Amino acid sequence: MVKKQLFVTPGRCTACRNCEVACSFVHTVNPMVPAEPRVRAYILSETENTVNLCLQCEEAACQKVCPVEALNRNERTGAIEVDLERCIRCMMCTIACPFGNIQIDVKLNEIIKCDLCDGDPACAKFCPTLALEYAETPNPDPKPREVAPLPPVPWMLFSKPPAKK
Amino acid sequence: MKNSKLTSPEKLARLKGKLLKQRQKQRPIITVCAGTACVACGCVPLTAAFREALKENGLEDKIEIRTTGCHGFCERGPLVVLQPEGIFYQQVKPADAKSIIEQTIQNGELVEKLLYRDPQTKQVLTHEKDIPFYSKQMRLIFGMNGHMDPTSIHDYIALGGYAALARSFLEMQPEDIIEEVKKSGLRGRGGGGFLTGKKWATCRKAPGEPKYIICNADEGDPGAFMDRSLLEGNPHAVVEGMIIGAYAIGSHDGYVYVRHEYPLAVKNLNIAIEAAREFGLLGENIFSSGFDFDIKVSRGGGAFVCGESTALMASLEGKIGEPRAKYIHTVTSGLWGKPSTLNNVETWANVPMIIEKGADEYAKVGTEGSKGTKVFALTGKVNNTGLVEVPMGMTLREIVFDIGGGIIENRPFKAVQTGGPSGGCLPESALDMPVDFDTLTEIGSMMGSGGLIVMDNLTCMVDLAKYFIHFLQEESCGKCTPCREGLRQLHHMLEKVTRGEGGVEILDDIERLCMVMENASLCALGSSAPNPVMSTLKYFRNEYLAHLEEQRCPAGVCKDLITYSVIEENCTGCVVCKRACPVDAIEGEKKEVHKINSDICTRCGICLAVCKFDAIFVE
Amino acid sequence: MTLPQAPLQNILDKHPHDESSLIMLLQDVQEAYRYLPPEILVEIAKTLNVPKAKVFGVATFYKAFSMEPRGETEIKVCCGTACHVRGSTLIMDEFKRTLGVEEGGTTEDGKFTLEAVNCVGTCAMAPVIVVKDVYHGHMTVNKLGKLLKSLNPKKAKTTGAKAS
Amino acid sequence: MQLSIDGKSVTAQTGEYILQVAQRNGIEIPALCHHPAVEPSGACRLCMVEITHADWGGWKGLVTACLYPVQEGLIVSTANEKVRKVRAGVLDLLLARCPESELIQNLSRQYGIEKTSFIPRPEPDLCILCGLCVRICEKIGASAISTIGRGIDKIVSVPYETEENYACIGCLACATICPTGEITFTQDEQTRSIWGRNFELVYCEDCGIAIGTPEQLKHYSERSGLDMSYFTKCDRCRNREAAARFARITF
Repeated sequence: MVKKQLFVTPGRCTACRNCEVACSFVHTVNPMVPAEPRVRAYILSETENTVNLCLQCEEAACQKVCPVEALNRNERTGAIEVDLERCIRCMMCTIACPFGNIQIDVKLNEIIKCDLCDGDPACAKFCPTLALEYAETPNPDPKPREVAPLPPVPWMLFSKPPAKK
Repeated sequence: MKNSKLTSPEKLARLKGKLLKQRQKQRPIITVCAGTACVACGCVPLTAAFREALKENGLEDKIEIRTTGCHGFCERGPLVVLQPEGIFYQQVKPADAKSIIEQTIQNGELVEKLLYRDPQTKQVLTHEKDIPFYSKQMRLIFGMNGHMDPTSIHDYIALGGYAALARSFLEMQPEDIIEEVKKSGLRGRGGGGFLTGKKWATCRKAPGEPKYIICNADEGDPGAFMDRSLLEGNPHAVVEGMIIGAYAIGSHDGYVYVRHEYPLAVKNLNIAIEAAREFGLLGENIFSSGFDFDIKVSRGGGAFVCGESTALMASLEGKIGEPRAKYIHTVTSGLWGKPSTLNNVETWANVPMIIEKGADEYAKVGTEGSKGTKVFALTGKVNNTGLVEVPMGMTLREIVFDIGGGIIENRPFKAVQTGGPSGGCLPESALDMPVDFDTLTEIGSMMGSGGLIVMDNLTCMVDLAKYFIHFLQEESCGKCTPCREGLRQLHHMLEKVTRGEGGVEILDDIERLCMVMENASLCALGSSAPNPVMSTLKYFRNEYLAHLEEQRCPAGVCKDLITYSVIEENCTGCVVCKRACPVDAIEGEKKEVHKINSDICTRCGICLAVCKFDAIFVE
Repeated sequence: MTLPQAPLQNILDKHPHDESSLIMLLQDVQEAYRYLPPEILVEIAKTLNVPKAKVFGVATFYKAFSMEPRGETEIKVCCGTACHVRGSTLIMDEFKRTLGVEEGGTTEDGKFTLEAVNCVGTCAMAPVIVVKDVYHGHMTVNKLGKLLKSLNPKKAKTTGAKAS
Repeated sequence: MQLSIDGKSVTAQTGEYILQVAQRNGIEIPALCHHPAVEPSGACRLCMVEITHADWGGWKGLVTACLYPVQEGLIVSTANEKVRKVRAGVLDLLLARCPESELIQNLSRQYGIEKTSFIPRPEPDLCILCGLCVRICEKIGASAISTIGRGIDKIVSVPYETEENYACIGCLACATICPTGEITFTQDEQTRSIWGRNFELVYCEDCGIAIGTPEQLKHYSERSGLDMSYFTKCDRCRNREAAARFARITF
């Protein structure tokens, strides 16, 4: 069986930030302390948008640099997951990842990265344009689709999309 | 020495025959004990004096001088035994050498003043075998000591040494050896009393290579020195035991971890190992069997806790000597995580005897659960201090009174401390108990490595418990909480008791703390640390109560509870005490009766120590 | 202070260069230099490829080692059980007083180091002290004075038993 | 394999320890010297539990959960009276050692101890000698700290080191793992200080926030085999930069 993968097609991204909200939502444990999203949407120019999230590299720098074997691949989903019990917050993984896709959630003092939502990534589910899709092969001709409405997320009001650089 | 390698058991037997013939020719022999205690008493100049005297009389070639390992009767050193008659001279001074040679050797007359006089019967005894100290013993392990020069492998072989090794290589499979050791019922002499054969069997079966053989010679228990004397006096027995063990278990690397304070033991052991290598008994292809084994000697760094097997192994690895949990046994994962068999010196020394005599013969000695003999270091307030080897099951009374000759100056017996700092103090009521592993554990003490420290009425049991706790506090590695913090607090508490403070309630606190330490400590040092306190509390509670309720130290030891005074009738006014007093607390001119000013007196005890007229009174 | 290099090199050559040699190496250094000079510990750490912190940990864990120079003459007072019950405390106190140092201390002139040791294994002659590897059994306060005098005639005159 | 913890039947793998299995099943056992990142050591003795087995003929014993390997049919009690008594005793001793530690105070309170019944240590610090800092430093590969001395005088320290001969890389792992907050550090815009030594800082090439000490980054580069160029920027800057690169990749 071909494994499902998370495909990113930057050209389809509208930087609507549904993915960020969905990600934050599924990873929040305490509603008073919302989790930082593991995926980031960027507006690069008038016409260019994209999302960035962990590529689950085969030879991952984060894994190589971790001194306490706190980053391990989940063989079922293929995601590299953080063992927060083992992690000593040395932050070296966050520095070593060439894509900046492993970060620290300062509020929670937790290292965060995409864990593919244990095989059912919320970002892809809520992406209206299939810029993110979780499938065996990418859909060649996507039409914008209806996605389930996201619950109200008041904290989004206080953060602006990152400005282009 | 050319081609001295003993490539086969037959060659060993031939060499033995040759050596025996030589030995018969060379009689008589003057044996001088050169154990550490006798060295301390001056046996080295004595030996030189003997050589000198022999020369003077032109006897150098006719008489042999043999410096041997410890004979055990350290109290009376330096010891000289004339063989073959077995004439026993004690406390021999270099000046006596000449008279011994001229009177005894040349004319067959005894030197009366050097003979042993029994302190009880006042009888003068000529021969070693007649002296009660020796006659009540059963010297299976130590017997050889008096007959051989520990630095001579020839002596050892002549006395039948390495025959057991030859037998095990020639006639036995490794499994047979283990079976034999199992059948003998030999239990570890280091303290735990674990069945040696069972240990070997598990180690042999444990997966993992290489396997290690370790000899624990880190004899840390204060008041125990049998391992030292064995290594000093008969190192080959230990080496032979280890080779047999290695062959049985399938190990090629052996280690001996010797205590830092035992330089002579290290020296003699190294000489023995070197000789064994030269004779092909260590190294590659022993007895042409294809089996390789060698031994390294490692000196300890001075830490009591390294007598604990896992701490010892850490130390061998070059690490801090901290123990680790033994939920996975060292026979499975020991030195460098490999299967390791660790036995102490005396245990290894028992092995050749078991193989040579056979398990059935060996097991005839001892009690149901404890077979063979045990060497005890009999010390303290007893007349005949020294090393004594007795069959398991002998009573403490026989050891202390018959062999030990009773208490110094016939004072009343109070207690005997067995098993070192982890053991317990036993009262008079326990004197008729047979000494073996199980009985001692039952009555709240333990065999330990075999120290027996005898105490009389001048020993304060609270002070003694405090002494042990202080010792352990100094020696605790500090890794785990209950041991490190518990000993600190227990010491505080006992100090309070020796000051008469804290009320009777403090005893409950002490007992509660002991319970925590016993149950929660990481290694045996911590979990058995309460033993001296618990056993003295059990058997000598009245002494604790005297301190706490009456502010009185019955033995006159605890400084805060005693006063020094002068017995006027006895004082001659010699001013010796006055001069010695470090704080000028003694008043009185020459020829006047002195007086101790108890406000200044620090109760240091010097006046008592220097007074020749028994005029100082402690209360 | 520059330290003589020669003994160190000899010592290093004597043992295999791995962690298990550490304690033996330190023992030889202690013997040659009478303490463990920090620069030598650093050298040993490098040679054996063992972290310095570990070398220091080991050096401070075992009693045989000293981080301060020890006196020319080491006086070891046995405080084993047998010696204790036969009065070693008194001997120890007397040494402390006459030498003017605490347990483990070294006299100002660097002549003596006073040390308490736990059982030297000659309990039969308790109480025992060991001076320059010579055992003195059945110690008494009187014998102690004489012994000190023989070891250091000058000092003993000024600091007799009366010294504070 | 199956074993029972406080009457609950739980599943475990060979090679696991009781504590691991209990924690996974939501059974709380206090442990101070335990951290999954390092080998268990059994120093604090707080995770004592009582074990027995149907085949042991009624024998019961107290063991440390962090080090006792699970076995089929093991019966574990983590909170019976004996266990609580021993733990209370250990906490009482720790409270005497570190009367000012909030962590120990809180734990002690759970065992009914408000104040230690022993004599508090004079001039106490917060160090309970759990050894986590030493073990994590070794694990990271710096081995800059060690226990010094033994017994009641034991402390954790750096050996005296010279400027050119320093093993600490200033990574702060020891301070992070320390359960009581005894190991402290300071950091301002220019320097990070720990164990009495000041470290320079390396800053993100783009945004300029501090990302570590030169020694730390070098050590991590060496031990991971990653080139030093991996250690030049902060995560956020990298993330943005990478996003821009990805946008221009056509699949």
